Amino acid sequence: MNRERVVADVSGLPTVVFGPRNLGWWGTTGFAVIEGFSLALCAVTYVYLRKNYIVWPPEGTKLPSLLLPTINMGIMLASLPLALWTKKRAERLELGPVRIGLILSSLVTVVTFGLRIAEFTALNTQWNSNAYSSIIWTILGFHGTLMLIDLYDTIGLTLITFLRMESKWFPEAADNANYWLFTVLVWVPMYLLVYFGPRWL
Amino acid sequence: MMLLQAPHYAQQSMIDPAGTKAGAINDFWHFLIVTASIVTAIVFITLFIALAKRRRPADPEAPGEQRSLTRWVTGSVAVTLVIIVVFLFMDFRLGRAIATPPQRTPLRVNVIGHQWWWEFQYPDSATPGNWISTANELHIPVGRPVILRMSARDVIHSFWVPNLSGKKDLIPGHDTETWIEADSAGIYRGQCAEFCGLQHAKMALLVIAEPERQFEQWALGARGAALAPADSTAKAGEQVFLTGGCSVCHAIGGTMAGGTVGPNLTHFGSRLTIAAASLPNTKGNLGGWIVDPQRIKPGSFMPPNALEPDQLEALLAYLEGLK
Amino acid sequence: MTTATARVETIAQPELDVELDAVWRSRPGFIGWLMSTDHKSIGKRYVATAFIFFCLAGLEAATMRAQLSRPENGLLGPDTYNQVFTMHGTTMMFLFAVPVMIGIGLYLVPLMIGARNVAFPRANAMGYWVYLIGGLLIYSGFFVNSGPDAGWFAYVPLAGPQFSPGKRVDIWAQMITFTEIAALVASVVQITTIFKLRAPGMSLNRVPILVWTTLVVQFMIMFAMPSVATASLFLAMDRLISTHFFNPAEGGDALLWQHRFWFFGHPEVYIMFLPGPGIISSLLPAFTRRPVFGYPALVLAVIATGFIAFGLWVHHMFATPLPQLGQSFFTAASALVAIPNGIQIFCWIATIWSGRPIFRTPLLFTIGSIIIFVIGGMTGVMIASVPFDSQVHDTYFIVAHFHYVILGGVVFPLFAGFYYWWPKVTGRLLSEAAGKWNFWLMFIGVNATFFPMHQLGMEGMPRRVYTYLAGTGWGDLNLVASIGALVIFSSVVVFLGNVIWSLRHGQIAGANPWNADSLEWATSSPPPSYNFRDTPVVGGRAPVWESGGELPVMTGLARDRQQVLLTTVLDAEPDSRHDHPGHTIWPFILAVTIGIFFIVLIFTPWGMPIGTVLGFIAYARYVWPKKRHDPSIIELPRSVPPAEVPR
Amino acid sequence: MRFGRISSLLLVTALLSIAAAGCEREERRFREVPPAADQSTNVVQSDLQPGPSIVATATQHPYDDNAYAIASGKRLYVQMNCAGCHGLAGGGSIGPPLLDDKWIYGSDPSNIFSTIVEGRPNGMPSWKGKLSNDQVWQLVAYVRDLSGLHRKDVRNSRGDNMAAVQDEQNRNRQTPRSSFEPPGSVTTP
Repeated sequence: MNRERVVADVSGLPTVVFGPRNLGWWGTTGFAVIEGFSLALCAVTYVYLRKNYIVWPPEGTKLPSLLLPTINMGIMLASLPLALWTKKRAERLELGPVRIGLILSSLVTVVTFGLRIAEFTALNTQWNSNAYSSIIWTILGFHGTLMLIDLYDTIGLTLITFLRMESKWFPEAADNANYWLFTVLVWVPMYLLVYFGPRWL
Repeated sequence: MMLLQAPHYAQQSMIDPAGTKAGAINDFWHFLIVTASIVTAIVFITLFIALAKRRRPADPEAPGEQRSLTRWVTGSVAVTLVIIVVFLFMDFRLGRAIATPPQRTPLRVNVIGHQWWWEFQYPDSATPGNWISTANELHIPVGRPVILRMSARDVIHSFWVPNLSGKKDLIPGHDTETWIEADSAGIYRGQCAEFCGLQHAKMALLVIAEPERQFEQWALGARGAALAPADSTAKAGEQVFLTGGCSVCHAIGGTMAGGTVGPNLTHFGSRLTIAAASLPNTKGNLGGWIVDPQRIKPGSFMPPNALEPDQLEALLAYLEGLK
Repeated sequence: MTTATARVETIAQPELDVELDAVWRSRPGFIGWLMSTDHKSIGKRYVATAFIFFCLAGLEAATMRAQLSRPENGLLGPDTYNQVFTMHGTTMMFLFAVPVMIGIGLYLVPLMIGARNVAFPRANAMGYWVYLIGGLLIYSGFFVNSGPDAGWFAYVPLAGPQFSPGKRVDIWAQMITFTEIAALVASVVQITTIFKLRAPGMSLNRVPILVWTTLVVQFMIMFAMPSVATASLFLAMDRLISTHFFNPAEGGDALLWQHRFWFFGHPEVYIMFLPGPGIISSLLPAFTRRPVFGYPALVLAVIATGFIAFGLWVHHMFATPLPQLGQSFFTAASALVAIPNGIQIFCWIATIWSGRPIFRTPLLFTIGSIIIFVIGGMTGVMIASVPFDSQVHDTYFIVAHFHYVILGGVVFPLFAGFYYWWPKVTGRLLSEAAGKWNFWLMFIGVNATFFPMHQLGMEGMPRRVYTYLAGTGWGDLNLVASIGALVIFSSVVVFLGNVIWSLRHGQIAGANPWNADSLEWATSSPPPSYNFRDTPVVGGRAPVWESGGELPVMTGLARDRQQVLLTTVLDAEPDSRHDHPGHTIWPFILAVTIGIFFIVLIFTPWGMPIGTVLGFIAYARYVWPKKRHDPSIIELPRSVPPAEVPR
Repeated sequence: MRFGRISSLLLVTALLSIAAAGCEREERRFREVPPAADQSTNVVQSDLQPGPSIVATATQHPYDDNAYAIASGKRLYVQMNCAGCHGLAGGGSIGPPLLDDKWIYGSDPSNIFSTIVEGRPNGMPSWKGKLSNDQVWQLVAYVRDLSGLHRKDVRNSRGDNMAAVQDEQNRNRQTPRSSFEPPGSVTTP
């Protein structure tokens, strides 16, 4: 079929769009759905394993400490306005504020990721002690991996805004903020499960 | 080969039921196969007519044609739905009917799955120390429900005697329960139905259903200690058993042999089969099994035993005498 | 945006073709082959690789049939047999059925929706390499006697650390996680492609049914695969670092594995199977000369199947201790899935009924598919019944059932699709005569192999046994089944011969040899590297038939870089333009580093830091921009609202 | 060019040795008693005089590289109640621990073999005639695994038991040492 009939010209369409209009948003959201669902399945596993015990946490296992994890949760929640601000600035194509936002986000992520590594000691148990310990280590580690990926992405994006900036990176900055929102918000129920599950369930 | 000749009871089939549960399921199967055959036939005939008809096709987009096709498809879906609902109704009724045993004094047996043999224990509430412990052959009375309390020592197994009932898994960490009942006396073969490792294929069992009196007789004998060796050959065989490797894994009631790794052999001579219902219990088979079990069940935990011919002869005489 | 009315008809524009080809073409040479991000190359690779795995799994099946052809056969010992049957199941499920459908989707979906490429071409390429490395990993394990031997379902505790010593199951578990990554990447790629890259005018109610099934399948992958990926992660951790997920002595649970595995495993059946009906619905119009009957019903049936598929998993566990109420729910769901499947079959029959069938090989395979699938569907409803399933569960009856379903729902449609789209892919037709031989041998072979297995199951033959006693009376039917397997084997040989013959001597196909209706037939065969010279515009469900030989198009995408047109999700109105990064080696290298991560982890925890560092380095190069396209970019105007498009 | 050829040769050799290691590791031997066994059965040491071990013939037994045999040894270790004296994880109780680097009669496979077959004073019974040579060799392999003498990829992971019984796989390697101390000092670690 060689005959074509031209009905329109698309060369006037924009190349920089945000949210669901942008391909990157779909990629970020897709992986967030997958990761969020995997975490949800870990939570289901936690509840499933709970029913194998009468005492929870299992006898001889100390309760997890609350101080460090709560501080970390607090920092994460407190950083949400920063992410939203960066996102809004990115949508307005304002390079300076976006750079500042990304640098601050990188710092926050470095701090929370460092605290996350320290958080393993707050669990007060070894992963190979029993099924309870195994699942809380896994939940913490899994989410820690998401944080590491976000950390890596944020730092990389910060460098790109200084070294190879193009307007197509504004949507990426907005998506990066979205991913941090996801990372923090998905941790809220997990935080409750890991640290208050042993107390309440 | 002599060794591989199987007895007549090597067959097992769900469409030749001999138990309450298997019978009910078999009746349901008749309903299923008849319905499915009719539905399949109608679908195939319609398909073939559609393919074979030579008339010029009507205009597919014509409203009349569309309407008649829509009506046809909707009707077919509605009929399918009706069939499914009837199916579900019958299934749930059957499920409820066979979920619990009839209200008669049941016999209770513990079933323990091992890689790759079955252990059966008959608890005795009157004298707790007086349990029957046997292997691979489950004796039950005809016409009396038997509740099986099942557990697994190592991996998951599944208890299945097709002529009597469907299967139930034995899962480490989860004790399960099922029940069986035999309508008529006979020997019914069953087999592990959950993949359990190297010798999953040869993890069979026999259910021996006997009239109540015969069963009581068997139970009386099975509760007792082993028969003392009858002659000097058998006596020598007992010595081979006790001083050699056998007693490390196997127990014989009334002797020093108390191993719990392998099957209890107290009344071994009265068993019909050896090696988890893989071979008839003949002297030749038994000798072959003791000397080189890995040829018959590669991977089983029974080690080869390099016995002198006279030792083996004595051991066989002893074991066959343990009626 | 300007509405062009000037040119009603464009003549061929060779200079445009050359320009576009220079931008989109994969580079020559081996490195260029590794670098390609063209969805057509990736799709072809997926299909070819999956087909090789299909042949390997088929050889494994033939070995098993040889072993089982008579009682007490000594060809394979239990150890080898267990590896072979595990590899057969694992290969067919993880390395053949899902990837082959992913591959077909990746090749066809952009063509069917009039796009230049998929949404994330680099991620897409990486997905393929991850899949390939996973397959190579498990097969190299198999060839050095480290093939998994705990079954493709790997039930714990048998697959756990105590009862499966060595590295066999570790390799299996890592391969599972691995290929799941590939599938998940493909799902994100495909969902985005289908939602954002459709040709203008291809609103959701005009999308070809194969694209619909692909979309539903990718959503199912998104929710099913995390279950098995985390479960296999748990298993690997149990085995490697002594966690206790499945250790009953420390509060772990053997049933946890079964729930997690079947929560994936049952949707997996539909993930494999749904593209099959999609293929049939897509090719039926070409062979009945009418649009497929009941488009809305078919689409709704596909979506309904996708949902119900997640409510069936417990019917694999009817022999485990479960509450009766739960069993009843899963029975009802399992039986009711017959409804959407019935709708599809009735719609196809209605299509054939009111059309004029043209008996070419694709149609033959379609008919074979319907016949075989109906039989499999009947037994499927039967085993939804808990009491009946308690008898036939884990017997050859089930083996017969799911082979009927999978051969009827996956393999036959696949062959139909293969004969149908082969001319599009290669530009040459396959031989009709050989195709008919291929069909009849396969049809007879499949029925001879698998029909007797129903009877074997009823007579009490369990699955996964390496041998059986002579006295069981199973010998004769097993022999018939083994002879049937030989017939299937000869059928595949005929097929391979046909493919090789066609590459050299096949009749030249032309753009649209079947006179079919969907958009992939609007471009040349094989399609150019850029798929379509200009973006096609769609006005109905059968764009080629409706265009009357004069395809409406939109112009204006950049010619000097890989630019694609994004449209809105529901109505596919042109919305924005997006630049693709072009061909690059880094997806391949990233996949290799992920491979190092997982493979080294089997042997030492050092795999974690080594793989992470290498992966991050590769990922940095993967995303790092090469150069600025337009340095003045920072003062770019605000994004503009979606343009109005004439409809 | 030459470099390329050498490196590809090295690569092939490396791959082949990995493959060989894989094959050996995964072998499930059911019937044959491995060749070294017959020789080693002859390493008979007197019951009466345990003394220093003979390390002259350092026989690397094939089962040392075989994960399945090591796992079988672990099963036998529990079934034969070795754990009764030596502890479930080999930590020792009535009998000497098997985890540490103190080897009264030597850590060589043949030494351990004869220790099991012949028995030793102060409580170790003789298993002669009770276990087949194959089974003893499996036990030997497991006992050596307990002290971490195998390469990592053949070692046992955890069993389905209480976590207190530590898995062999993630335990540190012990250096074997032939002890010349008199047997009496063993009971007081």
